[in-house]
Amino acid sequence: MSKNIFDYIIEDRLPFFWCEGCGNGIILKSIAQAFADLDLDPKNVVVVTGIGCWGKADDYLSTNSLHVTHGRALAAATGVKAVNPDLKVIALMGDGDGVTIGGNHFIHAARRNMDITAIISNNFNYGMTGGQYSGTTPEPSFTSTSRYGSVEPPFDICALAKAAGAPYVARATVYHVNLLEKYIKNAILKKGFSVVDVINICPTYYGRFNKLKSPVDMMNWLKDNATTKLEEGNIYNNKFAIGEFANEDKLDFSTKYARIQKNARELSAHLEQDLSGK
Amino acid sequence: MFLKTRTEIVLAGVGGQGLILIGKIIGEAAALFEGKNAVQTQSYGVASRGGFSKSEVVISDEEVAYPEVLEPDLVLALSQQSYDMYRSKIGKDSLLIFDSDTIEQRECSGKAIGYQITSTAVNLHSMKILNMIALGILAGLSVSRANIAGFPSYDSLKKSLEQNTPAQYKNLNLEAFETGYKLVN
Amino acid sequence: MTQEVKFLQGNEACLEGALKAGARFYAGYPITPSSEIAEMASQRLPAVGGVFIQMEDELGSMAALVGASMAGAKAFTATSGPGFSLMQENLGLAIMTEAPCVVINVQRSGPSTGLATKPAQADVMQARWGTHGDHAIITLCPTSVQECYDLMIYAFNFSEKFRTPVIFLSDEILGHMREKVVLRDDIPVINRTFPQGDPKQYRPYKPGDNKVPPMAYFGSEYIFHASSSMHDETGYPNNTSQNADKVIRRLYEKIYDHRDEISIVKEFETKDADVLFISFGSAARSSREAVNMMRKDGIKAGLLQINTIWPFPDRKVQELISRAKVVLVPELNLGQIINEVRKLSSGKPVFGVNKVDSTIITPYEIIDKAKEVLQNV
Amino acid sequence: MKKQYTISINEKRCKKCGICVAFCPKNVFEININTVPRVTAPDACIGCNWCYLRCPEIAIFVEKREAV
Repeated sequence: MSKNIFDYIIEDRLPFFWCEGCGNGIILKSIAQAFADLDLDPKNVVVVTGIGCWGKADDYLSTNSLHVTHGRALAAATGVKAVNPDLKVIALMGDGDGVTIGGNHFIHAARRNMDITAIISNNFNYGMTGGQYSGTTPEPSFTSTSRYGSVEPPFDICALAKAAGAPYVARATVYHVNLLEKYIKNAILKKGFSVVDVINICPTYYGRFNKLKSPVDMMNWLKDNATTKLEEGNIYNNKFAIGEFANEDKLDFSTKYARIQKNARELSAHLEQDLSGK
Repeated sequence: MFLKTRTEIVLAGVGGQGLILIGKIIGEAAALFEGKNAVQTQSYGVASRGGFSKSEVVISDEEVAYPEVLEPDLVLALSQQSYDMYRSKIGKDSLLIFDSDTIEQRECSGKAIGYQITSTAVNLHSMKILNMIALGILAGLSVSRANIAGFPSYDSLKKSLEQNTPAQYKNLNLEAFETGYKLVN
Repeated sequence: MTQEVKFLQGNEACLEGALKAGARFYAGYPITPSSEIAEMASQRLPAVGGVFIQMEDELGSMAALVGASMAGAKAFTATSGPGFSLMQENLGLAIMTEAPCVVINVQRSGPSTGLATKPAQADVMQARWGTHGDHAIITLCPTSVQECYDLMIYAFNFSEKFRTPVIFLSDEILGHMREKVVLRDDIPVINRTFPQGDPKQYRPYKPGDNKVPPMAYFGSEYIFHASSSMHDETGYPNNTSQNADKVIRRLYEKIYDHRDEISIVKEFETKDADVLFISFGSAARSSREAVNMMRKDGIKAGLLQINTIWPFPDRKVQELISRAKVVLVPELNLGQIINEVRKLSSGKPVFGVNKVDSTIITPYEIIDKAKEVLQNV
Repeated sequence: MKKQYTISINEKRCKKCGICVAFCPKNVFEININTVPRVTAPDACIGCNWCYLRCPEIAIFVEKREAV
């Protein structure tokens, strides 16, 4: 029997607590659709979330979940995955969670190539605390802590992930839902660290501060500024390139570590003792 | 006030000389092969090589509660700095052993004996075995001196040394130990 | 079965104890004077099917422990002062999600980077109150290499039984000191209780016996949610004040209701002691030597050695204080445990023997202070 | 024969954001300020499913039905 989104989303817990027009619901639905299409068994799925609006996503899911502290979702997910590599581990983080307070864990999870899928709801600000600027806020946008316009250049999450070694990196928006579903599916299927940077809308704060008053205005903003011509998409100019930026095969941490486990007794015997007796 | 039931050994010098390893060998020899209680402690700075380094061993038939040396019975000094640190702490029953190749200022409050530890090590192999030469000297001294009677025997030390040496260095270390031992006896 | 006897460092004995207790996951970040534990864990864990991972920092290490614990592993880490400070955030996560794990803090001199290779015992209150919010915590403190091994098994046992992080407060002296240790196998190993019944009805935070909820692991038939935020028995958020009250009290009571079981103390010559020392860790070693010396000198001295610092052994301390003439608390700080003792002293004077010059307290220093105090009684 | 679709809206979940209305290529919906959208031109629906896909509340569903 084929599965549908409500095999993963608990319908009784709806409506979502997110603001009207917030794209988080679209992302969560796309994730559930990907789970259904891949016929994942909920007991083998662990969704790890951090703090922020998107960190509440696990409240609606019937899979296993671990809701942790701000910025630490990938670190906790690393512990889960390292102990049981058979689990599908999905980290849901916002732009604040994933690449600002949690930026160090993000680059190291990518470098280490943990087999985890990171789905980042990137709405360019801290929605839950009232719309302050984050590490991805485009310059010079207005937020509740950059009332004269942000002077800090933003991270390009995809460029960051790719440079740090992630074998799968893609970007979609909550407007381009078919692409979004496809990339999430590809990311889950990829053995290794996979990142989907989802450009999301926050009409309540980011939109309101930046003359994009309604959810529809913001959706149009995504539509108008997204480009599939990767060379034109420059996040620093409010243009978002959407597409797959990395898709390669690399051995992940757990596969490599399993080899060490297999040979450790033998290897251990050959380790040279330290003569200094430290 | 304090009845001496402990044999207290200080091995002092420079980080990288392998003093902690010989401290471990002495302690392990006493604890595992002579049925005694032994505690080995160490003190070192943030640099792995070159800075002041010290290893202490306390051996007793009774329980060793306080783990560090209170009144040293035997001090090995392999640098001028460590010699200076202990020269005034050598009582009438204690003994200071030093490397006469490298230590020039030799005033001491008690009995101090110098051996050519560096040149012996270099002649035999290299500075790498400095610690093993020194260990051999200490083993040799303990045979003839009652005040360090608690020091482990030659046989126990040899067993402990073998157990704490990787196979490829075993023969070299044993030779160095033997050479040091013979410098005394 | 013959038990192995070895001559090991305290740090090495901690690792042996952890392995004996069934530890299979280590996440950590190197820091002096704890690094030997990480080094040996990296060598030993994969050989028993476990995983060692060197994380990017201590924040991540502690978070990884919680993830690993939820995935079913007995997990531990080792650190020292600055790293312990970073771990406080996710130590709270472990308390809230009730993730069993063990955190070894080989204490060094602070504040901040301080003296990296020198001992101190100044993280006692940080162990108790370092993470924010009202909570209970179990903290064990060894005084010998043998206790590093034995108490490490107890640390894992308590963490598994009560679903809580346990802090293992060692110090630089113990960590690097070598002594004979018997790798005993007569301490029973306790494992977390797995849930029973219909997985569909599973409520991951419904307390069982002892106010402790049985614990599934990710990947089992018992699907569950664990949350850093306030949650009810289902594991899903519940922000009502009734629920918050219930949860916070239960997290506290599941430990404090069992304090007699958790409490480990050792007494030396306390029966007729006029001079009572109350001490822990390496300072307890000095205190014991002081007791030996004073007894030989005809002074009735005794020592209460505290191995379980938190919960503090209130009743035992009260009982012994009531019989003594003077009470002294030697510790390598300017007065942390002494404040707990003073709360229980019913007005009897309690004196500190404090040292912060980054060297161990000597028995002479303790004896001098005791004699000075005795003159004024 | 032209395919026909039934569009259902879960009014309890709908937060009236207007996205379904704005991006429907066939103007199937109508909305007044702060009301749940009404399906005013069901026969115009081509079953593209964009209203479902872009609805942040999983509050709108499109089902194919046989023409009568």
